[in-house]
Amino acid sequence: MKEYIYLVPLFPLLGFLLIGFTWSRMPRKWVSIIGCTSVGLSTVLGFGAIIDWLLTMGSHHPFVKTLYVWLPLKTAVPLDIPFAFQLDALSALMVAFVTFVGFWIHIYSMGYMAHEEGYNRFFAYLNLFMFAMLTLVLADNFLLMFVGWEGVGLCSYLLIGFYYQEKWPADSGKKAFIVNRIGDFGFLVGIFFIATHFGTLRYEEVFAKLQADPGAYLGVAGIIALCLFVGATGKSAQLPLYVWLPDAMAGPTPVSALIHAATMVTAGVYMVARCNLFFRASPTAMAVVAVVGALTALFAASMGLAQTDIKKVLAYSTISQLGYMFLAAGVGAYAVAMFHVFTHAFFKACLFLGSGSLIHACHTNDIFEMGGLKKVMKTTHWTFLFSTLAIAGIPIWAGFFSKDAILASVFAFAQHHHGWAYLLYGLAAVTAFMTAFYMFRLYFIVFHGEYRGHGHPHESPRSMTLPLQVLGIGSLLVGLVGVPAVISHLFHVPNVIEKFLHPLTPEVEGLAETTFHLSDSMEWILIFGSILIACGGIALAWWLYKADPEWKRIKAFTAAFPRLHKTVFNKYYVDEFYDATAVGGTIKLSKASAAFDQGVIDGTVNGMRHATVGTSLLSGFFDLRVVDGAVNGLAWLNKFCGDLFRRVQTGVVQNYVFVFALGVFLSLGLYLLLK
Amino acid sequence: MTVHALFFYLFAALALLGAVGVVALRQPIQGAVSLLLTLLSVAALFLLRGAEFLAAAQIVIYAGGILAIFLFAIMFVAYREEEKRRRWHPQWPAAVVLGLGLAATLLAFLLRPALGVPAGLGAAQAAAGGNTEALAEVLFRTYLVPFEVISLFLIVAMVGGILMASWGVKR
Amino acid sequence: MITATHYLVLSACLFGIGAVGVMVRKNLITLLLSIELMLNAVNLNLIAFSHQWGDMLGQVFAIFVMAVAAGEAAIGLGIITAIYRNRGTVEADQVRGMEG
Amino acid sequence: MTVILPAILLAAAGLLLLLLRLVNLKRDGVALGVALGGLAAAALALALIRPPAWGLPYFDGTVTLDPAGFFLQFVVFGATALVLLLSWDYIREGGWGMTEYAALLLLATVGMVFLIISTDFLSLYVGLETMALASYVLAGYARGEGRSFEAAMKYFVLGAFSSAVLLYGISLIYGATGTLNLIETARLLPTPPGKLYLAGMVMVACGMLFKVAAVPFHLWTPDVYQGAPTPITAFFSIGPKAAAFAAFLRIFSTAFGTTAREWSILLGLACVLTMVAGNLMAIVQDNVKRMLAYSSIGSAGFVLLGLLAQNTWGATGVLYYLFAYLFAITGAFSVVLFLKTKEYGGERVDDFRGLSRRHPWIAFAMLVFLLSLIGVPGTAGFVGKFFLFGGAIQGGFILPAVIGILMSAVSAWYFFRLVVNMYIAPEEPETERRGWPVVLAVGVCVAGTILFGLWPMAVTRFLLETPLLAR
Repeated sequence: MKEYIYLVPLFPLLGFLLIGFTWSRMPRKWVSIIGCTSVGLSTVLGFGAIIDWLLTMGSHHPFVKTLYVWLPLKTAVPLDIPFAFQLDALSALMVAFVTFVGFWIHIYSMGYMAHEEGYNRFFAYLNLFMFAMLTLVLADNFLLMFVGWEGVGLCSYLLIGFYYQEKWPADSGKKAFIVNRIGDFGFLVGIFFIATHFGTLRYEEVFAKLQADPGAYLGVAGIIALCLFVGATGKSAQLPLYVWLPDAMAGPTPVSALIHAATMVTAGVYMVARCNLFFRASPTAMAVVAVVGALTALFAASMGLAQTDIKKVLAYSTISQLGYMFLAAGVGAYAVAMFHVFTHAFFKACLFLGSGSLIHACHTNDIFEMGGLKKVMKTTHWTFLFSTLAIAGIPIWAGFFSKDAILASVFAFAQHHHGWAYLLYGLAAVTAFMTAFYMFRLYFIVFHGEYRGHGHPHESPRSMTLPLQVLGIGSLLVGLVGVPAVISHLFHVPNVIEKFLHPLTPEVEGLAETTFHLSDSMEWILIFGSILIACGGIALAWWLYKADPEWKRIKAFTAAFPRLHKTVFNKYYVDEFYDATAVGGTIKLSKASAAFDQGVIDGTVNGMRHATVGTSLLSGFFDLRVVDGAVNGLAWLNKFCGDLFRRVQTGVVQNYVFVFALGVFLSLGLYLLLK
Repeated sequence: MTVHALFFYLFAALALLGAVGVVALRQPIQGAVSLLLTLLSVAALFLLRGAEFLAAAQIVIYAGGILAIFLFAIMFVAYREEEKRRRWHPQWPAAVVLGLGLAATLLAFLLRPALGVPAGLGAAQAAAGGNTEALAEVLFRTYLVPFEVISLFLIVAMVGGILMASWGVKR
Repeated sequence: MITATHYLVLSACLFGIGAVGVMVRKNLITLLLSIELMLNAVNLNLIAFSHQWGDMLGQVFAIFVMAVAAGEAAIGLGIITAIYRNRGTVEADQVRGMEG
Repeated sequence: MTVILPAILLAAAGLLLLLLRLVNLKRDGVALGVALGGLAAAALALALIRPPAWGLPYFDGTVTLDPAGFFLQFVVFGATALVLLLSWDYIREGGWGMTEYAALLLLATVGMVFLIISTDFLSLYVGLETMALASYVLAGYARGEGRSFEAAMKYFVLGAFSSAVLLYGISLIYGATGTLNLIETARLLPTPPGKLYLAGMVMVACGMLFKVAAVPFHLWTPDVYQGAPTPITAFFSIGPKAAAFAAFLRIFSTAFGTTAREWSILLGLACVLTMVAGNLMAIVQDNVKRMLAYSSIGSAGFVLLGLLAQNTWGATGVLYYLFAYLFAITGAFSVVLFLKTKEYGGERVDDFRGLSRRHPWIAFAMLVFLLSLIGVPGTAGFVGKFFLFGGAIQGGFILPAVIGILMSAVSAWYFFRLVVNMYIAPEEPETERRGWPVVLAVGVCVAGTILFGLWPMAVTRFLLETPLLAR
């Protein structure tokens, strides 16, 4: 069955082609069937292939299925880049949850999008996205990964701009695309460095060379790692390229759940984990990853504190959780990072789908126009509560295990290696507190108290609640695959995920290590510490929003610090800063170069004629017209100004010749100076 | 100073004079006559370098052919309105500076080229039996293909010239 | 003794004057005449080098340059005629519908 | 003889068309048929030339057919054929007559062929001038449209000036080496290079940079591209450019190959300037033809990267990128033509509004072309850029390569303005149906872009495994 691994991305592609190229002629029922079946088939096939691979080869040996040779790098044949898919521990994990969560989100979309225009287009894009995402994770070389990488970016762009009648989604789509391109630029530079220094782009070959002689690549590995990390910050919305993700919420909610929470945004973490050998070769790169991750986590969480749009709260929490993952990767705990990717996919997808259900019912995104929904929307309520508990880090829910593992890894890293990492631990702990607080703030505001909106909210249709139930139960259970060491000793349950992902991070002499051990007592202390932090956050939310139905306390607080609230609410004005600098700067630059082309050169030319009286007089001697003009002083001045103004917009062939000759002159002069 | 040098300086001066005339004189027709002066001087300079055929071609093709087309065109389009307008583009001071600069930089490169004693054309021409014969040898043996292509080029020029001149009627 | 350098100096001057003509003359016909000046400068070079190296390559090239000059003149004057008929002018800076 | 047989066939077809015009047989269909037939015959003749004939000097070394020349000839044949298809509606609507038009296109192609296969400055120059002269006329072909004449005039004045500069450079190179043959030049170049050579090299470089529209010799491009008839704009953006790059590669890699250290300073500067200015200028344009003109300036900068690199990847990149560019840019212009309803229809960015609703297939095709121009993987453009950037990094030109990658990210910005208009804007009234040749051209371009993006092997293998340039 593993032989058919290539069908896993292929099915959604077929779905896309079928739906996409019949345009709007295919009836909705067929679209739903094709759209969901294609992903369903890849889910079944994906799981089948993984099981088959585990049974026949074991998780230590990657399985590669080559379709055809894509691109040669050298004239020698073995160094060709194939169009090939690779099944190993990392890609198996990704395939498993991408197809599973993706399938349920497709089901959900049937209900959510039922009354929307462009139903076919939506499913076509969604299927195309699944194809790109699965290509990304299954690729056996960097170039193919880049195909998927660009593909998911394109789909994300198309889906964010789905409601194209409105200006905001269209702009947000463009923002997402451009910010992602900046990240991709880093990734691409990294790929070129790999190609030039290793002569190949296949994971197996690149990493084999690196493992065989890490010393030879120490310098370049750091540069490559940083380039790749730039790509990761773009795709996974880390500082400073996170700005596109909150705006991406303009897309339909299932898209936010699938692309901007569960799958695409974690591609950066996946890539860093995939390339862990590069990062481990450079302590600087690792430190950069860890610090960026920790700062993003804290920064985004603090921005989530004051948002009123339910999807924006979730968006900032996604950024913050992604920061956590990078923090884990930065301290070398790649398996832990992937574990959090895994659990996060479930509870964050569930949260987004839940918010979609709420929006569907209340027709608003504003949490202050919801409230008291606990009674009317029972399924949505309990699934939302489950996933909120998971993200807050309450024991036995999935988020607790992965988050605790991250905190423990950071602590252990600080203890064993670098004392400064205690600071990161502190940041992560504060973030955990904030997360618990703002998530329960959301929960209390939306589900408790009185209903503050208009209309009559009702529970969503079955096709929407079923995925909620599945993912809700998932966010309760999936954490059990990665229990902490102490508990694993106590109850004799193995830490499945760590074992499974072990081949991902081979121990290599000269590269940073990836596993740390804490004493049992220390681990217990940390576990209780993180539970305490989570409970503290929840308690504060309860005290401010549940125990105080009039919200007097929080109102008094914002009244006391208006500026702080405003700053946080406006997301620290980062968008405004970018608009003023980067975006504005580029436009200005291009305008300036346009002006240079048309104006400055010509202006200089004319300036030389007009600016100096001497030249003007000289030209007057030769030119009757100017002498005439000079007699009528005013008329001349008038014409001169008009002339100059007109000249700024050139189009005159002599100016072009002039610039040409100037180019020749300067080029000759350059060589005259050099010699 | 030999006679050879005297002739060189004379014709060089005339060529430059003609060139300045092309750029500076008001009427295109004056410019064309000025160019004729340059062309003839250059033909003379060709002779001084032993390129008899080229000198003849210069007079026949350039002075006879090309310049005739120019005069024709001048008669046709540009005779009347010229006097009222300024003849130079406003960028002219800068352009003159640049042109002088260009010539100066070129001279800086060309003044002391690492060239040895000139070989002269004696040997090559003697082998073929004269200037024209030597030229034909190279032209029709080595450069046969470009020679054929240049005939296509002239066809394009002819067809294109006729086409363009026949268009442009205001719609 | 007249050397190749003399010719080079003359040709550089002619080339420069021709370039100035292209840059400053508004009348398209005079502009073309200036281009002919530049081509003559090239021919002077070729002849001088031909003499220097003692081969006929430069002279052959010069013939081709003349042929090309003839062709260019034909096309150029065709374009000028067309523009004159279309716009009623032969001044280069009057012909500017596109810019920016 | 066999080596120039394709050119002979093309010239024969061109002359036949002129003859048809003389006997007043002016059927457009016949003209298109003869022209396409001539191209097909030429392509066939070329394809039948077997490797033993490759790389050998013919006609006293004036022409040589090497793998690069072999490959690029197909590119220019393809360009001419596609442009002929594109022109069908355009020329007929103008009532301008296909016969002379097709003849001029074919003769321009003959010029390009000689530009591509020449290994001698003289034949290279003659080819260049033939191509250029036909181009001037073609730029002015939309008679009655003032801006078309204006384009012809600007192109002509600057072209003549640049060829004078180029010639001056060639004469100096001749003075420095005593030969006109490119391969001989490489052998006879004095070391260290003298002043005569340096001045000649700089002026040849300036002349060639003009032909490929590199900054600061690019000023003619936007005006000419905007003013010329749209099919001819498509032609200019790939045909003459590909041929000029072939000559560029031949002159600088072969003839001046030993002095790469000297010229890489100048070309490196031009390359960076071109990439930056071209792509930035494209952002502020509202006219699609002008935007594509600036983007093609930027693309010339990318190709120059490959030239700078002076290695296998770089040369492969130059050829493959031009190949991919053929499909992408011709396709993009054919979509612009597809939208031409009234005077300048399809030229404003706004004309693309709601295209995905009106003509979903055409919109999809345009998306594919734009993705290829941006260099998104899966399209042929990506493969080309991959080799260009990779080659530059390998050759040690890291800064230019990084700037290039960044600029190719910037290109997404302005291209996506079109995409946004196609997919995300409200729809506008229906356009009329177009003839089959345009649709066929769009189809071929889409197929080529996707096919050679997903299966570049056949071509890249050929390019990587043979020594591309005759030495």
